[in-house]
Amino acid sequence: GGTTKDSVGSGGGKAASTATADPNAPLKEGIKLAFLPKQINNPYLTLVDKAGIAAAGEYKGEAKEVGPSDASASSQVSYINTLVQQRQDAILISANDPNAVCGPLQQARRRGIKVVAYDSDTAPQCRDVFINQAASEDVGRSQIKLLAELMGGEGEFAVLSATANATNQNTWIRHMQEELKKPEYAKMKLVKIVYGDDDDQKSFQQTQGLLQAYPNLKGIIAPTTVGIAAAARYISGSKYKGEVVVTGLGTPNQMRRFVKDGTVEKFQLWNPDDLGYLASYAAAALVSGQITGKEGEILKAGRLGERPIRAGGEIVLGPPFTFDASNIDQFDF
Amino acid sequence: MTAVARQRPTRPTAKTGRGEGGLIDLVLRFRELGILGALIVLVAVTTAINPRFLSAQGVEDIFLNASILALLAVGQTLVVVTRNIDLSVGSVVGLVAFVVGDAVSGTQHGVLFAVALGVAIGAACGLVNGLLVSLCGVPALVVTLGTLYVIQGLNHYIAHGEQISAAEVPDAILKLGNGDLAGVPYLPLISVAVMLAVGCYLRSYPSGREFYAIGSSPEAARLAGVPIRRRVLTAYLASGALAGLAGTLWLARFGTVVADPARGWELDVVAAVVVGGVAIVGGVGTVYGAALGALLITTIGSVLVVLKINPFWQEAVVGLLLLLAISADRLVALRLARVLRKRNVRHG
Amino acid sequence: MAEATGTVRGRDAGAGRLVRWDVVVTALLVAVFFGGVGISPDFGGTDNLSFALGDLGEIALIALPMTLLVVCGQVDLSVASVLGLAGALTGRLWEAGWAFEAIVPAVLAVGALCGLINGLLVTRLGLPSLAVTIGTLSLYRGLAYVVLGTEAVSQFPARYAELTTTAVPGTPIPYQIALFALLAVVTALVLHATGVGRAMFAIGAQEDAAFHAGIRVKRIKLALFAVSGLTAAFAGVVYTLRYGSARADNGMGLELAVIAAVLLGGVDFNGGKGTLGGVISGVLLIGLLRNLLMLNDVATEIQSVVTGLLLIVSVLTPRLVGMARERRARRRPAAAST
Amino acid sequence: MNTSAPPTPPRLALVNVSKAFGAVQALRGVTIELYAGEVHALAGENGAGKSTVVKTFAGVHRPDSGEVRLDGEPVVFNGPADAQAAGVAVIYQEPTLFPDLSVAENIFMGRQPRTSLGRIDRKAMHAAAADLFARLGVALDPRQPARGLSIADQQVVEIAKAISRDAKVLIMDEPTAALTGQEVARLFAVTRTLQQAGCAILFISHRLEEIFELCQRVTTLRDGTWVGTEPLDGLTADDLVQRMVGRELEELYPKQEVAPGPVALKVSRLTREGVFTDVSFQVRRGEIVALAGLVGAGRSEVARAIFGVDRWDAGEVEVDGTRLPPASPTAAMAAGLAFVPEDRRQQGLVMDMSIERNIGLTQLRSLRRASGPGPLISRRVERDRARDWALRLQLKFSRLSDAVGVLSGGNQQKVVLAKWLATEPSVLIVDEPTRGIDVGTKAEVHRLLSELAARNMAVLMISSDLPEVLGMADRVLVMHEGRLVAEIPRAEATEESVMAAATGRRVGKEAA
Ligand SMILES: Nc1ncnc2c1ncn2[C@@H]1O[C@H](COP(=O)(O)OP(=O)(O)OP(=O)(O)O)[C@@H](O)[C@H]1O
Ligand SMILES: Nc1ncnc2c1ncn2[C@@H]1O[C@H](COP(=O)(O)OP(=O)(O)OP(=O)(O)O)[C@@H](O)[C@H]1O
Ligand SMILES: [Mg+2]
Ligand SMILES: [Mg+2]
Repeated sequence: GGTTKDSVGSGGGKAASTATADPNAPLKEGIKLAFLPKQINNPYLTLVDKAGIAAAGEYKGEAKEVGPSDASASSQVSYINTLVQQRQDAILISANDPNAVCGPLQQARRRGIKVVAYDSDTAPQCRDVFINQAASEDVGRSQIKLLAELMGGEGEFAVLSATANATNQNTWIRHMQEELKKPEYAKMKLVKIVYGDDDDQKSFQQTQGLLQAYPNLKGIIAPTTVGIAAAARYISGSKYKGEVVVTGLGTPNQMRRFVKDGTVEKFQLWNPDDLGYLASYAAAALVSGQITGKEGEILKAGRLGERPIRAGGEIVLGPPFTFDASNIDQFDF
Repeated sequence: MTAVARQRPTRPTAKTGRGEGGLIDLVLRFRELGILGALIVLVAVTTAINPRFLSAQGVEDIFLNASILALLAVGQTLVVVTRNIDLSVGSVVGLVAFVVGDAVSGTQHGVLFAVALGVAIGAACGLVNGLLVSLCGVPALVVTLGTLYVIQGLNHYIAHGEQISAAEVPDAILKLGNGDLAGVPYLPLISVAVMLAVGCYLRSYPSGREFYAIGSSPEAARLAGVPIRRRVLTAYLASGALAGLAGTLWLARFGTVVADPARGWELDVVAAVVVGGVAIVGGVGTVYGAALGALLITTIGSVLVVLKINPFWQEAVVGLLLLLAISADRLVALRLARVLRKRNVRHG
Repeated sequence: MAEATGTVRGRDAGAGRLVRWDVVVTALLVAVFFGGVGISPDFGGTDNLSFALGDLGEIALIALPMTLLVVCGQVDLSVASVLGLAGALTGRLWEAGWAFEAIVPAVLAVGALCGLINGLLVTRLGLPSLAVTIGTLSLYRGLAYVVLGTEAVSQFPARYAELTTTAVPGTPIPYQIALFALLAVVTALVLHATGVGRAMFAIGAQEDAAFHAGIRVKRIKLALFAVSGLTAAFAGVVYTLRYGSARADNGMGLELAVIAAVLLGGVDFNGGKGTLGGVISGVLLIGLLRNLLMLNDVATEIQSVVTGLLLIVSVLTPRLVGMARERRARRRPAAAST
Repeated sequence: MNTSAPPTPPRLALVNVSKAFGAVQALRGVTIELYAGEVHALAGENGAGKSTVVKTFAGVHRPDSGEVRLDGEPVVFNGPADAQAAGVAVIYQEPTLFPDLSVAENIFMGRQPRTSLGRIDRKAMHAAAADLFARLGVALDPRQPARGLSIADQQVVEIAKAISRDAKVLIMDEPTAALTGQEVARLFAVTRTLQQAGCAILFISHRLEEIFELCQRVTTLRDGTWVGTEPLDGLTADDLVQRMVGRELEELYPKQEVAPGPVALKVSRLTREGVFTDVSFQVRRGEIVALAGLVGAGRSEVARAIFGVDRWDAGEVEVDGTRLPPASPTAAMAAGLAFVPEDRRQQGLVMDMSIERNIGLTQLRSLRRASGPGPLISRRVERDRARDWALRLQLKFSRLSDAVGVLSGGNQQKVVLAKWLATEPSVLIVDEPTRGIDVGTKAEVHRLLSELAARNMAVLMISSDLPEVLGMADRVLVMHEGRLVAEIPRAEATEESVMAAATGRRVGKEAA
């Protein structure tokens, strides 16, 4: 992974970085931490959180998952407030909106609660560290590379995104557009970005509409697990199968059928278990004083080994992994 | 006699004229024609701009998309006609899609099992609504908003972050959602069959007319000895059962189901019914209109994508077209009423 | 709604005299409050109450004009979309460098205009408000996306933002709730003690009769829709400041929460019946109960079930008590005669 | 015939029935027996309990004590369906139609003729409805929706519905209140046919001559108690009134002679296309002007347009010299106009609202002013004013906070009058002011109208009750098919002259 200039801003005022880290401090026992996903019934985030809760068992912490049933920032705020009242030691959040959750998170930090963002970042000044599943730039650029490879380097394509406001989606799309400026992609054209709102049915319908509106469409990138499944399902049952390339970010269980029937050749993702595991350890390390979130500190993350804290308090899990017919059966999530 | 003897001037009834009058009567009697007209205009304009819209695949897609909404609209019509409302249908669809999906995942259960299970769950939800509304006489809107929340919660509780994935759903069931009979997909076939059956029942059977009687005037219905409770209960049962069927079809069509997939659909269904000319105050409207309303709303959604309307504008345009549809319908009605009144002068 | 039947609901009124819906809800509210303090020590704390109340601000504010509308037999489902549009506009104008003091009146004017459009469609064309506002629900939310797209604007002036996140000094009452309390008193007086209030009940119960009594039915409805839009826009500004983030999807789905609160408060959706006190109890009950459940780690799905059951129970209780009493009343004279 | 009852048990009977609504004791130990082949009258003042008797027969109410007997056997009707199954057909006092359904469907709801497949045979149904209308001598289209029917036509549909049942017992609660002439005659003819066929019939009317014409025996109620049952032979109208009211009655049409003052209401060339054309007239202060005509002649429509509830297409209306804007009841009221509409259930009253609120609804502004400074209305002021008017009109009620819907029909009418008189108008338009009002109250209303006119109010009265028109009016305006065809001064107004004009044979002085 390269540098991640987008997600960092200027680094700004970091509230909690006055303390100094003691890399050798032992992990405390009985740490109370809470995972706050975008919404509780997001299957992907459920996997992440489960792994995180399991990891807490390794260092004898008490972890739980709470969260709203709708992916809105306002419901997350209510939960943050409640977690503060419950005096948790750390809050791990996948933010629905980088700024809307900021105020309450800062209040939490003022009361000594550590905040770890994972999956979807908050504004940098509102959390101690951000566990990035893959550097955003990597995701954006590698998706274009993958698509170029599958489309043979030329033709029209479209992006099927989640909600129009999703921070990570928009960042990835921006990096895709930058990557496209390179001369080797001169014959590829991004004709349209549509939003399926992470709603299976809507994504399905959007795919359908795209194919009617753009007769020459040769490819679709859906950098969201809901979107890619819906797009693949539509294509697999229509006459466009084999003509239109679908790729993006998806989970192997969802995509297995489409990889096997040839609708989708390759797609990417990272391991959600590792993401949860890493976040959980980061929270514990923060609470125990092993790290403070400053650039250059090293997080010791159990079985995942050591990860450096990059600029802006970011910890990167690793580059996205590409799934295809040859390896998909080795995964079950 | 004390009273003034009165003779009734022979009134020009709405049936007198043919020609112009005949057309007016036709439009007045079959309000569904207006929606059909709007639909035809919409499709014609879109096709003129993008001929692929009317390709076999395009038409098939629209009908497939509209089927489930139409099914729900048919059920909702039964309820709305009795001056009630069922806001819980969206959550019932979600619950059924998930629970049935869960039950058939990894098994070799057939279509019959899935449909029976789905309809049973839906009917059970409808029964609860119906009993509360008809037996206890509590306001339908409050009850069904309440059951919406309850069923939604149940659905999330059962799902608990899991999802049903298409890979595990038996092929037989997926075929129901994506297969076809002589080129016509099953889904619209099912919806049309249900619509015709319910439409015929409501129009041509005495007990069917009683649904309209109840909605038109509950007080009069009571005095006329109409079994109000039984009919209202039936309406909710039917709406629930159809929502259950729709839930099963959802599973069959999409394969992948997360918790509460049809969240927010209650408003779409009500919109379809209202656009279809079913009076929200009861007593008026047909299932054909409601189904057409569902088709219109779905078509608007597809048209916008096909016409490459900026996605940011899409939702706004959907709303605008909805308003246009109901306003136009209303303006035509007002105009016709004026024409009819003035026509009295010429005849009288 | 549009048409009253003139059905005599006299007997219901008789049965309900002692067990009124809004009284049931108020009693539940008191029970939940003291029960909550008993169960969980944090619940009654100043901080927590302040959060819980502050969280309710927008719903509470919008519930006021919504109560009046529902009493008139109307409903405005577009409020959450107007709230979103107001937020989006606030964000767009702030980004464009407008002074915040200029943004607020502009946004409020747009909100009132949105309400006016609802009102005109309802009064001029005689369309059912449920249908109209389902349409504008899409329209206004769509416009919010048109205005702000995918952006999220933040960094609003702290001076104003603080007003929405802090409490009136010395109390656990956030400023927006203090404002709500003030407006609630005014609204209650208007509804229950002025001529316009009387007119609203008449419109809701039997619009034709109200019209024949010389009441300006259309004007009142139109004004109420405009006020509803205005209030929703104001709530949109509060929402934006409170979360420090202007987004097109702000407050998605809030309309059902508002309606639930109003219905829970005992306002008859057919119009012509209800009290503002009941609605205030309803709003507080939903908010405090949710907070209590959250504090005790009750899962969201259960919270949703509880909200639903609460709605059902609150309408069922007076009804069942009434039915039981009726049955008893029928048995008594019969027994006496034998 | 003498008082001894026929030997067979009565078809349907109430024995010692009591019924209370909350604090109101509507019936106290009432016994009434309906025999086959007899038309039985039920008489009593407004609120005496007649409709309660009807509803008890119909299975709508269950007696608190006492019992209902069918052919001598006690029965319990658990709702209207039971009573219908037992062969009881009922015409309720207030028409209860399904506005969205066709007239034919209204008549045959639940008993539609069917084809062999069990489907509704619409053709047969419409034919049967047309048949019924022919029997009743009215020209209604069976296909037409019930919405928009005049009160009279609604009543006709109700009658058709009841007689189509071939019932063993027919109960009619003021079926003629909105009817006159031809329709009443036809109704009576049909009733007699049913009677001869062995039907037991209960008939209620406030028009005593109808009772004498049609019925054989009469039961009188006073305040929910049974006063007596006796044959009508040998009874005089005064006797009947004496039993109902418990006192002698004053003069029925207490017309006071007044010298007409300045013009208060001036209507010029008023036209609403398709409804009425070119209507011009004036009403002076102190005058009572009646507007007469046949059903559908457009009288109510003219009144509605003047008051502004309907829009007019041409012409103008002046009240005390001020021109009224079109279609604004509020402006009309501000100019001093008051309008008692024909349909009190839909237009006159808010049924679910309390008596006091209904009375106050027309004077919200003056109530506010009377409540002292500030925008609030004092409940005490509101209640005092309501009580004042309730007493002046001798309203029968238990609490002012009760919903008007629970009042008897006549008492509801009084509330409508109270609500408008309380506005102290200079011009009062009353549409069928005494429909469904008992003789005692009718005299009361007439005295009131007279008094108001004497106190310089201009009154425009629409009435289908010809004696009322002749007794009360200073001038009679007659409408025919949407046009004003005659203006007949009091001296020349007779049954013949008014009828002649109303049917289009112009006898009276031509209108301008
Ligand atoms: N549903 C009800 N609830 C309460 N009181 C009622 C109800 N129905 C009737 N009453 C009361 O019972 C009494 C008898 O009313 P009823 O309608 O039987 O009178 P009526 O003789 O038919 O009068 P009218 O000639 O005016 O029609 C009245 O005092 C009335 O207010
Ligand atoms: N030509 C017509 N065709 C259909 N309906 C008509 C016609 N003329 C009048 N009506 C209806 O008949 C009803 C009676 O009309 P209107 O009120 O003008 O008559 P009226 O003289 O006041 O008689 P009423 O004694 O019924 O009050 C009205 O509701 C009107 O809609
Ligand atoms: Mg009566
Ligand atoms: Mg009339």
